Amino acid sequence: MKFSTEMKKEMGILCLVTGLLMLIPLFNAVGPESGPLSVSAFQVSLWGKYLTYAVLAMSLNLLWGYTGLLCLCQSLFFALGGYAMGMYLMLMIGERGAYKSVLPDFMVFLGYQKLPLHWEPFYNFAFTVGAVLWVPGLLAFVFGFLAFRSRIKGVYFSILTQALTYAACLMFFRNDFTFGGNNGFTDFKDILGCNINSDATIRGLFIATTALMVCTYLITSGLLASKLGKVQQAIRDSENRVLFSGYSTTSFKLMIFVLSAMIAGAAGALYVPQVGGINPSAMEAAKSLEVVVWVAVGGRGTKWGPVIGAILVNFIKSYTTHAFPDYWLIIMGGMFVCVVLFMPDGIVGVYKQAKSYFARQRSLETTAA
Amino acid sequence: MSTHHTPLYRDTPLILSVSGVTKAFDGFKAIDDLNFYLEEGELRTIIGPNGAGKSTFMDIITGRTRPDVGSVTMHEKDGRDYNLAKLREFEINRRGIGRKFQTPSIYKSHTVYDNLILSLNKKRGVFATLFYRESREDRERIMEVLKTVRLDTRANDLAGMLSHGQKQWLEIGMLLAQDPRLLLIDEPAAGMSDEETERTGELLMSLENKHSLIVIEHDMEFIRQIARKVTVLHQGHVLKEGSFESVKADPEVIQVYLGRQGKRAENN
Amino acid sequence: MENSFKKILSLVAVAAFALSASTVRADDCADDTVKVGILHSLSGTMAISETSLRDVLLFTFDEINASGGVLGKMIEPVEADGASDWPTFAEKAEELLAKDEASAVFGCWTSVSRKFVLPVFEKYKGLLFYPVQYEGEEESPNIFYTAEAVGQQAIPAVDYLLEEGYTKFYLIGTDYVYPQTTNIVLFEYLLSKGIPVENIGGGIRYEGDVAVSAGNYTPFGHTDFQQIVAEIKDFAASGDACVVNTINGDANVPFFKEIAASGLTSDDCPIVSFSLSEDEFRGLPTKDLVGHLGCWTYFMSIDTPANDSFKANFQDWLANDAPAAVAKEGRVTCSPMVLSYNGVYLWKAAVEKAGTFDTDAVIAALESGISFDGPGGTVTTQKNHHLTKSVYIGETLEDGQFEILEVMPDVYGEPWLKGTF
Amino acid sequence: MIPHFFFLGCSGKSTVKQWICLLITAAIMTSAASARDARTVMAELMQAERAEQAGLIEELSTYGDTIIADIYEAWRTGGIYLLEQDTGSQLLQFTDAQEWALVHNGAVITLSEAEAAAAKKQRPARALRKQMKRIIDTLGLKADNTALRIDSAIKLGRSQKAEFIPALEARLKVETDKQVLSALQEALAISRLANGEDAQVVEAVQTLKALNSVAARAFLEELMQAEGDNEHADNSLSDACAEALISIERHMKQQEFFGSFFRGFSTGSVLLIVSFGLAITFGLMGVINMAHGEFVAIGGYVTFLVQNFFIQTWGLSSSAFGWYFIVALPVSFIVAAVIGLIMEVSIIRFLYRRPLESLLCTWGISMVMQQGFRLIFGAANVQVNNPTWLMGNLSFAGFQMSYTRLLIILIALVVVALTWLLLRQTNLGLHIRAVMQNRHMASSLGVPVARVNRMTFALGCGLAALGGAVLSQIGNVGPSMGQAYIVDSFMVVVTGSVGNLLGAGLSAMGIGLVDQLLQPSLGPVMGKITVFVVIILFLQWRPGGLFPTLSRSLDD
Repeated sequence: MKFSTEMKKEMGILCLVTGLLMLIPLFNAVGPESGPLSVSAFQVSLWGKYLTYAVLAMSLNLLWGYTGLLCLCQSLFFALGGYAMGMYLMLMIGERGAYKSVLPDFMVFLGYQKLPLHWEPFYNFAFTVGAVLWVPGLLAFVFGFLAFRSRIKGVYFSILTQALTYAACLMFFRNDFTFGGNNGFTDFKDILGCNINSDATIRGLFIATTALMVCTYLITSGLLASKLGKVQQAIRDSENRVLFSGYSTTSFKLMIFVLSAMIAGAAGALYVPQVGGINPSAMEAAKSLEVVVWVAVGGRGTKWGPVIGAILVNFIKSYTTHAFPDYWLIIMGGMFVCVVLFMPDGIVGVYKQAKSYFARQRSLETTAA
Repeated sequence: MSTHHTPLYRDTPLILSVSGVTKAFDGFKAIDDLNFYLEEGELRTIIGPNGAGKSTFMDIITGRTRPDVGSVTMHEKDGRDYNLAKLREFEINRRGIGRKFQTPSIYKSHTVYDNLILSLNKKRGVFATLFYRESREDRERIMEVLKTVRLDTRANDLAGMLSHGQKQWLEIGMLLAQDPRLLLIDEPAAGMSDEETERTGELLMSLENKHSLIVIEHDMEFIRQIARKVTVLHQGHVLKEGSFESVKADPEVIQVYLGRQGKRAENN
Repeated sequence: MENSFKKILSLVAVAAFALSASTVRADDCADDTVKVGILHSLSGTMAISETSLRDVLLFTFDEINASGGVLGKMIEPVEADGASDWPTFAEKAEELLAKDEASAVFGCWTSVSRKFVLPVFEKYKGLLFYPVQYEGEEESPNIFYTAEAVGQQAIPAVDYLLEEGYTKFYLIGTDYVYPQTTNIVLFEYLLSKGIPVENIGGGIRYEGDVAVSAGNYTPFGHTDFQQIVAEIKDFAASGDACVVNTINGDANVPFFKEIAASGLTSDDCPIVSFSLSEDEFRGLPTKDLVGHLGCWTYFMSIDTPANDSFKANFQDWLANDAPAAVAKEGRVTCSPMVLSYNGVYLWKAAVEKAGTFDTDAVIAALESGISFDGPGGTVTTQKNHHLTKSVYIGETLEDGQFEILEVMPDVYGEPWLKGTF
Repeated sequence: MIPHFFFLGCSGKSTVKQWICLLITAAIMTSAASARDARTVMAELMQAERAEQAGLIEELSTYGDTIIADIYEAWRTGGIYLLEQDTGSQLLQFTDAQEWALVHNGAVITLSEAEAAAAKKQRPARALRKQMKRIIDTLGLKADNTALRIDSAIKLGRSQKAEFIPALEARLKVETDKQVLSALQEALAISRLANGEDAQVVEAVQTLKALNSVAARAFLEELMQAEGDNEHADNSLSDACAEALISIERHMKQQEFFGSFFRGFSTGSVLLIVSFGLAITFGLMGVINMAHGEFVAIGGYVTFLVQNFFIQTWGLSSSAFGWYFIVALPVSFIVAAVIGLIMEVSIIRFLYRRPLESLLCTWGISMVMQQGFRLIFGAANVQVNNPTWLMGNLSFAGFQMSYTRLLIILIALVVVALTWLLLRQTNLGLHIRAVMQNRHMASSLGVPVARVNRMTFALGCGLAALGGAVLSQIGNVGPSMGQAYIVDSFMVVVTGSVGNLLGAGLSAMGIGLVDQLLQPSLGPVMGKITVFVVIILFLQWRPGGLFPTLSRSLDD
């Protein structure tokens, strides 16, 4: 059937993208020192950061694009994953902190005598990786169960998730919440015994992020190809119809919500070592909205749209904050307005738009002729 | 489940008993001490002026609203009874009650074919759905339904591209694909051309005896075409029940309808 | 299919464009210039405070260039917007060091932004000058703290209040590290000066027997101070009370408006603020603030020739040479601005002493003790990367200036104060 | 000035004795200086060395002349100048009438321009000011303004100086105003705690208990401590103190509770005013307006510009200045409405069928506007002064309500009432409601949909700016001032049910009340977190907000 050919094409694209991305660490490792083909460690970690954003956008797309749930707590899940990884990284600093204590600096500073109990397991990397997934997942499960069960929908769901994010953000800002307050976690030294600042580690993290992106892509397209994916999109179009067709939409939404939270958490966990720190502003309400903007710019409900949107927006932001520090907000803002006015389906939709435009032109010509 | 509301004259097997149901919204009684019984394989038409509580009645059967008082019982063929007032929408649907809404409610970004796949009477849990593989049987069943609703040529089109009437049919098709015991159909002829309306009538009549049906309708021509037994709802309770002709001649019913229509004519 | 093929093409195009654009290095430094980074927030919540520091830095570089540059090279400032976003700060710091190879970077305001860039500066062996009063408890080999440490601001201010006969202290701040640390240090200090615990208002939190937090804290950008002001009013009802205010930035406006509306005056209960300088007064109703206190290592009202010429030159630069994006009207000078200015001159002196732009040599020169006669008096670098400088205590006037009440010359900058009293 | 030996006799432990010594001192001073008048002493004080000042202050305290307050006020706010000439120096006061008057006798003189330029501004030292304040306070007892009299009485009492007791007693006899009377009683009682006979002290404690004096707490505690340390004394006094303290604390708790209610309403009103515009653009029209915060900021900036216009035209201290705020309200509404109109015509009208994209678009607009503010007005906050008539507060049943807050509550009520009238009683309102319910139906019934959309959006933007104008009185005016409220605003609109203005109003009040009632026990941070948790739980209970709209359509 035609599915297989389309599948092949898709896999081809995926391989090509992965291959292109792999060039970045490759050139960094063996490429020239200077010239257009040289890639510095800075660029590797920068692109690594973009990719974690891309994964975050994909996780939102799973919810918003395909299930129609505009979730404004994606940044919270991202940050929770980041915090879990951050806890491990903080413990790995050991006695190299400013106070030469086994406790993280901020704890010494706040007068802690010993490590709080919930920090202990984070000495273990495997536990950390687990926590990166289950902490956001559990939160999504509990919160989603309550919200979906009471039929909270549409904008009410969005605002509810925003309230959750805001409350969590305020909580993490508190100094006595044992997560470092406003200063958060910074100044990491090692990850799995490797110096976090060495080029090899940076390359490794980049490759891990690419792998996560590929995984997320495969999960997304796997879901979409299954009947579950169809149910998912059916929920977006007409949730009640799905309900009256005998599907428990609560379970479906819950499953997607938890999955999306776990993906966001994993992205956050890879983000933190590449950026070098995390603080509660990573879960501010505005950050979640930014993710929504990336998805919308790239193209909601398309497989590559969120990736393109996240990378493009962040790349332009990186570029303009340096090149036009006083005017970059105007440039970006103007860009968003233009996208909405002239590319209603996002960047990915431009091709379709162009095609239909030319088709119209052609049909006009033929009728004229 | 309790059966004490079941009437004593149960000679033909009943499929649905609604007894003593009341539902109020902010003090306004949309349904007021309603009693209603439906036989297996019956096609029942419900009429009534606006605000008579027709849609709320369907909401109560399908679990969209919960009654304040009273019971809604579904009788299985094996003699077991289920209190629908305790079940959630999708559970009620799984017991074999399908509902078509007033405005066509379909998945517009799926193809017509996929719309039906989603409606098939299969296991509908999360993981069953995730690992579902389409069988030949399923495909045949879908093609059969598509033929019944005359959409077989449009199987691969997006449902959003269909005309209004076709959407109504697709939704009926989706109901049929579920193979329900009881179908609730809310104004199927709304927005259809005369020809389409007539075909819809034929379709519904062909379902009689295989399924039980409750149809809400306003279009008197259409009702004349399909009606066997008609229930007239007024202010949340049953005003009259009987054949179309007897109901039509009933002075009370005329009063309820004409009283209103007369007023509306004046306003226009 | 065709569709997806085009998609990939566009993706590749975008990626290629992006990669090449980010890979292309800025033109290598011309021989006669030296690149210096400016890393402040020009957008987002911190732009309110940080933009002025960017402005004064641009002015300083122009001033130095006009007088012949550093070691014969002209300074070429490279600006980056941290956008009040800490990962962005880290990214921009790395960009300034890795891509632009800036010889020194001047920037950061919040502690968290400094914490985020610190590993970057240590990794690239860069040099950051940090100009804003902070909580201490840090001493990075790659950062010079021209800022006021707690001992150069909070302690002198409290000393002054004690001398004035105030016996009750209400501590209030925004919930983050600087206020928390300052207040806990002040708490220890006040106890050591014989102030009883019940005379320290705002609440004290104990972890076992150890006080870990003193004072009342609000979230960032808090807008509603009704409850807190009511509490302060009760606290001050029996007289001889004062307020030590470490509320950050913006939130001071609603705080002081609430104080003014409640009828509490500076004669009843003076408020000493550590985050309000002349620059912040531009956005505050200063007539409500008359008589409240401030403590900094520079005031615009300092009457010395050095300060007069600094102010005049700055205004002159604003009028004639400033870029379009710099606000020109109603500009004032304040301590963080002057500490930024001092930082640049200290760096210049160190470079000249070392005879090279090499960071290690410059740091060594700075550690050896370099003095600069700045607008706020002489500042001298210390081995611990802080500055010895004069501390001024002043009282707010209705025109948004400070009247200097007391000067404490040559106070040593000590970052590690916690637990020393 | 005070002969040192007077103090030698006062080294006894009893504080009462000390006060007697002081009284004697004061009496001697009075008789010695009777020939002088207040103006002369003030003039001397201004030029005195630090060591001499204390004596002069003591002397001043014996005069009851209100001229002291006038001159002192001028001195404090920079209206006193020193003119040094060869013939000797002169102290001059630059009066409100723009004339030069000699301080020591009040004679008006004319100065040449050169002389005026040479005159140097004088300001009192801080330590002096604290002492002067006390003197001014006694003068305040005779002021016409009751608030001043209360203020003065309390300050005199708090100083616990025996020399003020006669003044307070004298005033008590002639005072008619109830509030001032109780303030005088309170002041006397506090003074007597330190200066009275034992019986008087007990009586004072009783009085303070009956008055529920908050100011007396510390003095009572002090007294209790002193009594506790004194082993010979019986416990009756300290018991009385303890009882009084308990009573006062209880009273304070009650006050606190009522105060929280008032503060809750005022917080709620702020939320309401700020979010009402959003309730229209987002609630009624469905435009997810992320630029709402920037329209709030427009209101703030317009208020700033109007204020500057008033200052430039009439001056900061003129009576006309007080009116700027009243003028700023409609002006900010109109300016923002016009900008909103332009935005609607150029961008928003393309988005009605794509509500989610309105989020992205308005997000972009908000970024542009924010940076626009920075480029136009500078990144720093701008200064907006409250008009003088808004300063101060109203005492009601023991707790105080500031005029600003009362005005905000009033404006909130007016805004709600006007919007209600507009929507319910006018033709435009009818059209707005029709369009918001069903765009197509309204259009086919001949409602000019495009125009109604424009007007509605402009109305929403105008209301947002009105919120900004109000915020300028209690908060900062800067490029990101609206950002602080945007999350709260959406929360308010959604909790009150999208599209329901009454719901928005009630939810704003509810959120304000919950916030303020929780704050005293939980603190501001945990209080705010709890508010969010309450909202989450509330929406669990009512998934469609306060007043969910019932709809027949299956998918909405």
